Amino acid sequence: MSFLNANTYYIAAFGLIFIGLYIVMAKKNLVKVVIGLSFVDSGINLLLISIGYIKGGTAPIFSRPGISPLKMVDPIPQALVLTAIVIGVAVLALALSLVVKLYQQYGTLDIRKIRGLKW
Amino acid sequence: MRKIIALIFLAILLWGITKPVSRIPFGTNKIKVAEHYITKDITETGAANVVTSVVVLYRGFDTLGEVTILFIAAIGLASILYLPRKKVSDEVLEESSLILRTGCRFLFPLILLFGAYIFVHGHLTPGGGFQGGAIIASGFALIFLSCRERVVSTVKLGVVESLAGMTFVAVGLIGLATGGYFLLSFLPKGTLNMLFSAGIIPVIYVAIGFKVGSELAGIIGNLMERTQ
Amino acid sequence: MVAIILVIIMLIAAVVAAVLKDLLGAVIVAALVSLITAILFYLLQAPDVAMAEASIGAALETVIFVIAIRKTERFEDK
Amino acid sequence: MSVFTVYLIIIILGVILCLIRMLKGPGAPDRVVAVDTAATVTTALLVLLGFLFKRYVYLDVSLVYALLTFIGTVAIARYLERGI
Repeated sequence: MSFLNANTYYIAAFGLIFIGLYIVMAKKNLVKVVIGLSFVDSGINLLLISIGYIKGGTAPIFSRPGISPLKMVDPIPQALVLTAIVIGVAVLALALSLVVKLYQQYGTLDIRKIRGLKW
Repeated sequence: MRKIIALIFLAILLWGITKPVSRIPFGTNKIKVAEHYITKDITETGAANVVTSVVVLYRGFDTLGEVTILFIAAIGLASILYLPRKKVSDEVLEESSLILRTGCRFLFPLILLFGAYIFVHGHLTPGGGFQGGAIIASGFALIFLSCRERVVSTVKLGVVESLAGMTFVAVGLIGLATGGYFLLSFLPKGTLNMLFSAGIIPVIYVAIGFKVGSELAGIIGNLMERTQ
Repeated sequence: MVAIILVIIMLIAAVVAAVLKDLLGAVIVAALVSLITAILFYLLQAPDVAMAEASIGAALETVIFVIAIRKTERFEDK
Repeated sequence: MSVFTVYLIIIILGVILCLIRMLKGPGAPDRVVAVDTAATVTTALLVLLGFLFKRYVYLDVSLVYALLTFIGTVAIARYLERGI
């Protein structure tokens, strides 16, 4: 129980990454593969933010006087993840447009029936 | 067979990854760079939100690159989905109901106003250009879903996007001309926690908000209309 | 304690999204995963990131996936 | 056991009930309703946590949730009635 308490966010991040990778490798439907990619994306963002967390800290915003700068969490992973999320949705839309074009070409979403994607 | 191979691969990956991650304890202070940003932020930039000053000033080149990636993704999607301009939809679509139509017309300006509030106040409260742009694009997605006849012209979106990108680069170049390096904060810093403060941060974040909003709205419009 | 329960709910939802044959249902469950991820960001004292994840995951991702399913097909055949 | 603990327990119970409906739900409309209800309940959770952290600037995040979560529901409903 103490292990679970200490590592909750790491377990969440790695759980999402591994479930996403399993979907990418084992599923045969292309839209589902893209859903798995979005899970991997969320998991990596969660891992970065949880590495930057400091126990007892608060958000790095000087919104009212009296907030000590020594009790703040790390702002750099937040700044990186902030842009990565918006980039992620644009790349996801690009992948889905490729999926739509593949469906118009081959008439199926099953990667076993598309020549060149089978493994 | 694929599932077994995938599980074996994931087990090897898990075995390899637990060792380095167990060296990183959760919840302790680790990085020295952040201390400089947090303690010197008010005197150097004048923004109340440290994340904003890291995104716009300390790592402004990084943000310029990310905006460029977003632009390239939008261009790639538009060129993949390119169709010659002709009427292709032979399928009859269901009209949206009166309640949805009226509600969307009422909510669309409010969502735009809220997105503008988020990116104008980016240096004071949580939020900023990326979040505000995403909220504005959500408002356009609502219009695309409910009122199909009110099409947003892609030419206007392109003009807004280009002007916003040029504003970003131009503000950076003015800093280069006056002070000696790109993205120098040449405007006065003002007092903390006021709307007109923090130098060039609000200008650049408003530009990023317009750029992200028009790009994501263009992506959704292309996905919905360029394919049959 | 709240975080542990939310993490368990999130992982269950991710497994359900992997198992479902109905792609529309998988997209809906992925929206729930994104929602709980935003709450975890909020618990980790990162309100900026939580706002980005909320505004992206609540509306835009679901809309993009639904448009893609509309252009292709809904059920994952055996 | 303060009053906030009771609030947190009630909200978590609401999310768990939504999860059960989402697991059982035979069709897509049941799952849509479950996720929409979960979004509404977790908006209350965000407001409560912002009050517990004593940072009132956090309330903007819950405002985003309250304003935007219905768009995904509208998208799926329009798909189900063959609108888009």
